[in-house]
Amino acid sequence: MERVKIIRLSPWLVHFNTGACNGCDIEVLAALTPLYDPERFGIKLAPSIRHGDILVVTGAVTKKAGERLKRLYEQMPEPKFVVAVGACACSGGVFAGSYSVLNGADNVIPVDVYIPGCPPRPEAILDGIIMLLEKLKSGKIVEAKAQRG
Amino acid sequence: MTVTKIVEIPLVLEIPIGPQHPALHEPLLLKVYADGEEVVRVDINTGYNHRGVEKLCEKNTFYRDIFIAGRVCGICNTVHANCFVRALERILDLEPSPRAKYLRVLAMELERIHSHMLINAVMAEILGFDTLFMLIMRDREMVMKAKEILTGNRVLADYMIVSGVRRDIDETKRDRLLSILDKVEKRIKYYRKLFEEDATINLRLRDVGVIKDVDASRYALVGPPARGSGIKIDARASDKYDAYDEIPFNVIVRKEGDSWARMMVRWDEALESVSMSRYVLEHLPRDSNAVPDERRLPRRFPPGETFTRAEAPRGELTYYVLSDGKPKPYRVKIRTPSFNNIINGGFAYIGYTIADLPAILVSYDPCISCMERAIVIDLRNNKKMYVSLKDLVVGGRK
Amino acid sequence: MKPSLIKEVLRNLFSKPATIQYPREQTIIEPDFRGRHYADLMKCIGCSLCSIECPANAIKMVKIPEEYPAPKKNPRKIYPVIDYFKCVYCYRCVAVCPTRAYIVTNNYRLASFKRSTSEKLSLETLKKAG
Amino acid sequence: MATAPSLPSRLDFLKDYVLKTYSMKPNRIIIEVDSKYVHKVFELFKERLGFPNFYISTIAGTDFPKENTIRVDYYVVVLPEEQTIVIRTYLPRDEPKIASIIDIVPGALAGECETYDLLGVYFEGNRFLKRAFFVPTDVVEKGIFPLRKDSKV
Repeated sequence: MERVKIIRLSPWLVHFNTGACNGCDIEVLAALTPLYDPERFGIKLAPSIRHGDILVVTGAVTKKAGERLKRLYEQMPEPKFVVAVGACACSGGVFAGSYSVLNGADNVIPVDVYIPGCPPRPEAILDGIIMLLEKLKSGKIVEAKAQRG
Repeated sequence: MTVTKIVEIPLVLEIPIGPQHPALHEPLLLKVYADGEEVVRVDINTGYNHRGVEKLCEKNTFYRDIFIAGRVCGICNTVHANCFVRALERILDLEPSPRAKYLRVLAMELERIHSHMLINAVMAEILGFDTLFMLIMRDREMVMKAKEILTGNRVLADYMIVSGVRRDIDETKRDRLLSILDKVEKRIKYYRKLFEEDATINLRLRDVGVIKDVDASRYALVGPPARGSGIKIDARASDKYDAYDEIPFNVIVRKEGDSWARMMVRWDEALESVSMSRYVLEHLPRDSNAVPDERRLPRRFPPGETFTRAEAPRGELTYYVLSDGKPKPYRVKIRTPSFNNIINGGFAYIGYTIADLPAILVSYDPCISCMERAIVIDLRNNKKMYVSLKDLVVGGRK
Repeated sequence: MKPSLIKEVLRNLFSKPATIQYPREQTIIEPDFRGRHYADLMKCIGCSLCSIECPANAIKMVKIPEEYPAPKKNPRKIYPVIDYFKCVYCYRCVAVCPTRAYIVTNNYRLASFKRSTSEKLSLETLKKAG
Repeated sequence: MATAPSLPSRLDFLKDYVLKTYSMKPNRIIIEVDSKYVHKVFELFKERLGFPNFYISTIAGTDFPKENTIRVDYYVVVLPEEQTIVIRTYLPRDEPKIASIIDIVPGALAGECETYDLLGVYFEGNRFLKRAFFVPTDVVEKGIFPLRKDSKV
């Protein structure tokens, strides 16, 4: 599990929209632009899911996109972490209970950090990712991962 | 060993166009059939983003639907909410106060500025002009700040309510908004000049994805794609909802019909929106209360139907609301501008090269994303390949 | 090189970087930004209007625990608990509350590892009083 | 629904097919047409007005189980004054079938596909109709049209 500790120095993000209203997407995008500049933490947007370390999920996870999300998660190299951004990805938000929505990303894949808000501010998104990195440093999340199998 | 079955497959070449990409929004699958480099057919697969909003609206009460309508699209949320709220006002026969009307226009125009800046930034990135993307995004933050000052949130404003808006602005906020508008206007003028003169942008966008005016109306294109082709469709000018009858503005129409014209329409509209916002702030009526007490709004909705149009940043947005006197709407029909532009707009790709495809798609301002899942199938000059099923299976296992 | 380009380069060389050194340096948030909110139980009358009107069904009415003194004007002894994961921060509950019982903050730092609700924050308003 | 509004003079060519007209707030004119003639009406639109003088804004279907009908509204915007005209027709709920108009107005494609997928109105002659255009496959497999009032989704 040494690899986990190395990842925290420069995690690469992969962003996947599972049927969001774009509100969270443009905030994730805003979080990557010069005003907030996450490259200070080594955070970079990965071009492909196979290069990614952290999967940023936005959106209410529609049934069609849910299959894709699962496949993307399986394709990610270990160790992998998932950040759910926005009320929709956390629990379904206003769309919970609709016939084509799976009510949140954690019904499909295990989620490590939740960032609620509709949409969360770019600062909040950075906050969540930094929280994850801090936890990686302490090694707690690795134990939790191992327990979950 | 005898070959029992022959499967005929074209020479399939799968190329994901563009990387996975936070700049683009909703997921969509474009199946592009290419003959060599030339696009011959485009199939559009949708449904990755179908959240059943119309059914959800039928299940919830009118007032809850205002907030659900705002969440159909995050980028044009105030326009969605405004269109729905105006439909409810028609059913209830209510009229908002003049000050509320002006504030609604302000919120919608600020949204138009940020939406147009966003899509122009995305276009710059698609063309490989990353610096410009970052610069526009940096300056877009000023507009987001303006939205935050006005509505209390950066993106999802939740600003509209029946017979008014949900918060008012005072003098200090007004002055701050005005100073932000001054700064933004300078930058937009600079970017507009850049899009007009830059050699790379001109080479990539001029004469790409040309849509004739006849085609634009046949395929029911709305918004900047229609206005870029010389068709004057602007619900703001024709329906004169809210305060648009009192605020002077021009409808931008260009004749060229190519991707470049569509982007220029957006820059000109953004400038127009800046001057409209400034007009609103300078002429804000003081005599009336813009914020209704939400506890005292009418609870009962009489039966009735209404069809409202609004001009979203991407084009004409329509809401049809049918009430049968119950606390929940009987039918809500939402037609977003991208729905027409993307699904019907497949014809514009044909005859252009694969490399032009992202530029054309972005010039539509898609409310959809996932160029990363556009699959290119190469039907190169009718060359066919016959492969036995067995070979296929072995090939797959390697 | 065009002269306008040189001007641009020089201006950008000497201007301050646009980046905010978040989280070392806090960004300025509007005081009326719609952040985390919770019910003030000294004012709440347990009418559950906010729960009915919530577009995301994020508010659940819950019994006030025995060890807290429930105010007299709350006859049913229930109070709203907001699920911050479901909440869309539209502040419809704040606006419809007949007694204006919601306390609003501009706290936006809500990221967490597990589900968070307004239970603790709301009950603290009682503890202070009692 | 007060007094019946008169058709704009530009749309006089429709008068043979009009069953009745009434208005909808704010100033939309509804023209009720027999479902047999919808195709003919749009042919006339194309012939008399021609492109680019009108476009189909949207197609909205509504289910009325009590009357056992499905109502289909075609919202047509007439340019350049941008007057919205509603062509309204009723179909039997058991067998909602209507002639497709995409051969005349290809812009109706999006609306027809959506109405078929969500409400089950079959547009004859539209070969792009398919289920699961929007609706998730598990709903499609059960044969449910989600916007019908009796569907449980």
